Amino acid sequence: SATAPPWPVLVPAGLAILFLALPLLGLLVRAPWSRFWEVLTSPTSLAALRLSLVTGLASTVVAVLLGVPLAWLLARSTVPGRRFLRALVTVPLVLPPVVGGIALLLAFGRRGIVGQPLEALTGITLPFTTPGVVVAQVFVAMPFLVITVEGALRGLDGKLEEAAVTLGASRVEVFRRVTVPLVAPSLVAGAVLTFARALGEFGATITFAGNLEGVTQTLPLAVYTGLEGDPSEAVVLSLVLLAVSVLVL
Amino acid sequence: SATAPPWPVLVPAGLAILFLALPLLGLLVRAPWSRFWEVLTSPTSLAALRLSLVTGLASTVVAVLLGVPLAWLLARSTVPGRRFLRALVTVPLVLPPVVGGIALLLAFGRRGIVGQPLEALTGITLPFTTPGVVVAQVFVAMPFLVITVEGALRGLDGKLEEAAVTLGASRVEVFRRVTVPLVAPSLVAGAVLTFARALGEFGATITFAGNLEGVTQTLPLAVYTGLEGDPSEAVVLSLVLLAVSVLVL
Amino acid sequence: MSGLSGQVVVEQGAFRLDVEIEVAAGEVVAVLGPNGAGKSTLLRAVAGLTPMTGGRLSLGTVVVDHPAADVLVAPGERRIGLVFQDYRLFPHLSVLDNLAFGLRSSGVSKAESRRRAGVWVTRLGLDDLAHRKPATLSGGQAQRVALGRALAADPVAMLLDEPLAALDAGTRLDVRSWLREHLTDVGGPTLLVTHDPLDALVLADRIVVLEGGSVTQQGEPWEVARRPATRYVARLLGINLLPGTAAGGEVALDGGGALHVADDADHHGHVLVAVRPSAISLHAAEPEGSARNVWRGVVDGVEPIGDRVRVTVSGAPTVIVDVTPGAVADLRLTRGTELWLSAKATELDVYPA
Amino acid sequence: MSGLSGQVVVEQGAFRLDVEIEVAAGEVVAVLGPNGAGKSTLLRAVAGLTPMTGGRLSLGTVVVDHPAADVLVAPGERRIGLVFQDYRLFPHLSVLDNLAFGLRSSGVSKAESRRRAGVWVTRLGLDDLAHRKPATLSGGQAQRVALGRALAADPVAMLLDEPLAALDAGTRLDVRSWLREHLTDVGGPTLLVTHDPLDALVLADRIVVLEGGSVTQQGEPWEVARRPATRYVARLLGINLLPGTAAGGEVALDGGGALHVADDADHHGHVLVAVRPSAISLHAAEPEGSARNVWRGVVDGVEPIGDRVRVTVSGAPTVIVDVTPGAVADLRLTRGTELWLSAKATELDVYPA
Repeated sequence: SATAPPWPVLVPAGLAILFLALPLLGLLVRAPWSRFWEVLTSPTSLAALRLSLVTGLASTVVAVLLGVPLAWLLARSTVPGRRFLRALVTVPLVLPPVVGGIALLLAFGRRGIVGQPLEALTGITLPFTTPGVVVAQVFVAMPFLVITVEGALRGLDGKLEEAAVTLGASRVEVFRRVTVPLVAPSLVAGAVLTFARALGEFGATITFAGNLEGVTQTLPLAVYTGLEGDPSEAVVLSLVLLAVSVLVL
Repeated sequence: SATAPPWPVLVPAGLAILFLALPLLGLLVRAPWSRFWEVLTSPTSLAALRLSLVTGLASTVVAVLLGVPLAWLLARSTVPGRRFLRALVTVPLVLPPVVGGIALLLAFGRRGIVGQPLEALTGITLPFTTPGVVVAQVFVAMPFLVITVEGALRGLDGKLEEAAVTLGASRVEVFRRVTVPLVAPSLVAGAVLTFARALGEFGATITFAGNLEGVTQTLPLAVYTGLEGDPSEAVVLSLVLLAVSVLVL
Repeated sequence: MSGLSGQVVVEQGAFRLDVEIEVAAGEVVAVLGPNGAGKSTLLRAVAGLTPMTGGRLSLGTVVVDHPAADVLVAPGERRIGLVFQDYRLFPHLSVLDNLAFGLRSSGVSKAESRRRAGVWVTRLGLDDLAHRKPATLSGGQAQRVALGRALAADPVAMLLDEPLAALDAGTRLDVRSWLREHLTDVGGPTLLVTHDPLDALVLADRIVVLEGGSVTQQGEPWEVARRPATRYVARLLGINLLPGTAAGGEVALDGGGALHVADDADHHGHVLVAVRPSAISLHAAEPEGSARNVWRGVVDGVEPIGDRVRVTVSGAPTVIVDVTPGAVADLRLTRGTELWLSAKATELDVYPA
Repeated sequence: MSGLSGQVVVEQGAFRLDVEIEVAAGEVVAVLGPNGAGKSTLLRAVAGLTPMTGGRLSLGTVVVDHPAADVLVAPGERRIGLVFQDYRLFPHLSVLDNLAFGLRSSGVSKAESRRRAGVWVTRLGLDDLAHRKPATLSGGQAQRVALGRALAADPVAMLLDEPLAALDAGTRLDVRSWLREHLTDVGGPTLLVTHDPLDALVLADRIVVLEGGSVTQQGEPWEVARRPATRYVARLLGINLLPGTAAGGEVALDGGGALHVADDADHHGHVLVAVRPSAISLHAAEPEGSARNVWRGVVDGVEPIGDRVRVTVSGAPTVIVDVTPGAVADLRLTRGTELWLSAKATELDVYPA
């Protein structure tokens, strides 16, 4: 079934390839390679890099702490409404991130259904703070972790744990010596995916947490802001994000 | 293997569920239901709705025209470097859209590697124009179409076409009466996915095409802008986008 | 070491398993039965993975499950070795560490458990595999490691759940020979669940046939193979089993028709007649000769079985007949072909039902 | 209608198919062979889906492929009906429209092609399925529709590519009977590719055995079944085939050992001896009796085949022997068991190699 393609296929396909390749080529060609290190270590860039690293890691940790138990619940238990829960987990995957940001404001904003009582009781507010960035990233990125780990747990299906029990292992031993080692590779893969998605987060962050240098201006926001100020900064930081994306692939 | 979950699982899993559910609940609870229609038909909203519909449909059409031949190339031909081409198609899926926007600027912007000669020769510029919105949306959304259709074409594998040939059908008849009807469902699914992704596009659009009401301000941009102006508009348009997302699920 | 004995009762919805079981130390008992007969449930109940709902089960002098007295010993504390059909080796551990798993679980140090596992590796002839991961093993190797893992944990009884079912034909042969050799390493009682009669015939000292949750026949292998008591066993062994009523050297079959039997023993009342499919001949026309049983039939099915072709012929009685491929070509056998059947009285095995 | 004849040569890399083929109108020829023998390549070459690299093929008086003369008729213009192992029904069309596809392709109007397809639906007994989509059909139904689709296009020849291979045992039986009935609807030559000897024995007028791209035996079904010419056919039919040199009522076997043969015909020179596995007996001790051929052996394999157990015994000669499950239990047959074999001279079939 493999045949040489005729021109009515080759021409539009070639256009499509050019269209997808040229922007990446542009990024590589127009990068200020001679000033790369200088631009990368400018105060604004460094602040954005540091903030992205810190919030990205924090989001990944939160996603793991909350997401792994949720994955367990979806994969292993008989909780009612599991189908609904699974749909709930996938909504952030298809929801435009800006809408996610608005939704987060309505829930955790100063006048949100949770944020208002939270501020009244504790004085804590989330929007336009670094923790707010983490909230936005977790909302958008956690589903990747949940879905990956849930898949691994389903694949595990309890048979190996059962074998371990017949060999005399206690519940704690089974968890430590069988379950954890088996899920570890998927957990790492899910965490990497989550970290990458958190790093690239833009819409929900700018909507929920704003764009304050050093506080909520992560890499993608710095790229966006750099456009109006120092375009070479935008290009350099874009390359950093492109490199992360390609590494994750 | 289905067991009642212990509390060290239930508590964080419950927090995760609340965290994902509350924003959506907030959106539904805080929506100005009484003024819904009024807000939806305000000039700014209507302009954004109209623009999103037009650019979304245009992007889908362009993605189909360019993406289907590319999918064919990837699925059926023996072009060298297919692995590289397939990687190229998946990059926009993992690339932060803001970076995609920067890359588009460097390729098709007024000083881009293609945009500069284009303007010099024809006077046409893409950034900050409605066609620019389409360019941004196609870059981000076309991979969904390519991947869906490529999968369908691979599944087809030429066996049914061969059967049709032995029954005396000509090349044109085989294409019209066998290939097209068989790929149609996947093509529709891919187009719906592409349309949904184009509708939600924010980062690449605001970076490459800016945020001009009536020209490049699509729904997600109007949501973002509405935050500072009329928050109820942001909420109403968010609900429209949420509805589209849930429908696509 | 001492035996396994008791009555196992498990009720799951509409299904009820109720089996008296008695396996002496060193004895291998095969539980043979169709899917859904409760074979695996029996095994899981003995292992403690599925609690019994009735009865009482002892391992040596220890009662391990007795619902009425609220006694239930956890699976990990029974020290019963279980070999699963799907191996269930730990993919993240080497073969050596898989073998050491049971010892580690019983509190033996890492070094010591590895040393002891190494002894088993050598005893079972797995030296070449010791440092490989399960994913790199063939099915046959994996099942040998799985048996080794169970043996290395020093079990008081062994349970094997269709240990050869997932293996291809050639490998099954190797592992069966290997099992036959190494099941003697088990000092305690061994229970082997299978649906392959050959496993039971070759590996077991005694066969228990389980159907629909109950034991329908038990005995030594040769006994079960020659004189099947139920339709299931007969079909499994490919023997025609015809129930009927005997009187005066003739058996009136329950399904219609009658057969002359030559047995010297005087049979009376309800009997079973076993006829091997190769003991029946097919003829295009009415045969003349010494065969005392001749009847007509219509071909209902034709299937190849190794070098023979199995033909199902409807008639009184309806039987399966094995013929050579040459006969298929000569008689042009296909569904609907009408023909004559004959069987010598001396080829019929008659015994009380 | 007229026949299919010529020489088919296809070279694909290191593989070379070179077959003289001759099928008369109305004749069914089965091509029997192992995987990779070139069966499907032959079929695809005849259908025109794989162009020949040499030889010359005629369909009636028309030359459809002749590389030397640069003649190649496209598959769609040969009007050859092809039935695939995997059915290849069009999933978006109803059964009726699948049957009408070939007529539509030859320019018949939609209404008229449906009407004519309807005639076939009735003739083939598919009325209940006419308006269903292929996805809702069972494998057996799908294969019947596939044959109907090919027949409805009014082909001058029919090619069937392992039409029963994808079906389960029960369905295979039904479809085989159905095929036997409806292959007579084909007026032209029919070529049936299969690796199941039973298909060839039941459906074909003549069998062509293809191995490694060449024909190694051909003849009528009974002939091939009784006197296999190659190791492949013998193994397929489960017959022991022992080549050797005959002289004075004895055959010195190429693989070691010798057999007394009782054939009245005086055999000399290179011969083949065919022995059915059930014609050989196994004994724990040296047998006394009428069998003139007695030798020692060691069990190498034990596998169940229907109601029999197939035992491979190494010796001179090495043979496969079929015994009852009872014998397996009695002799405790497993790999390594030493025993005696015997075969009566009258059970040996001797013929020139």
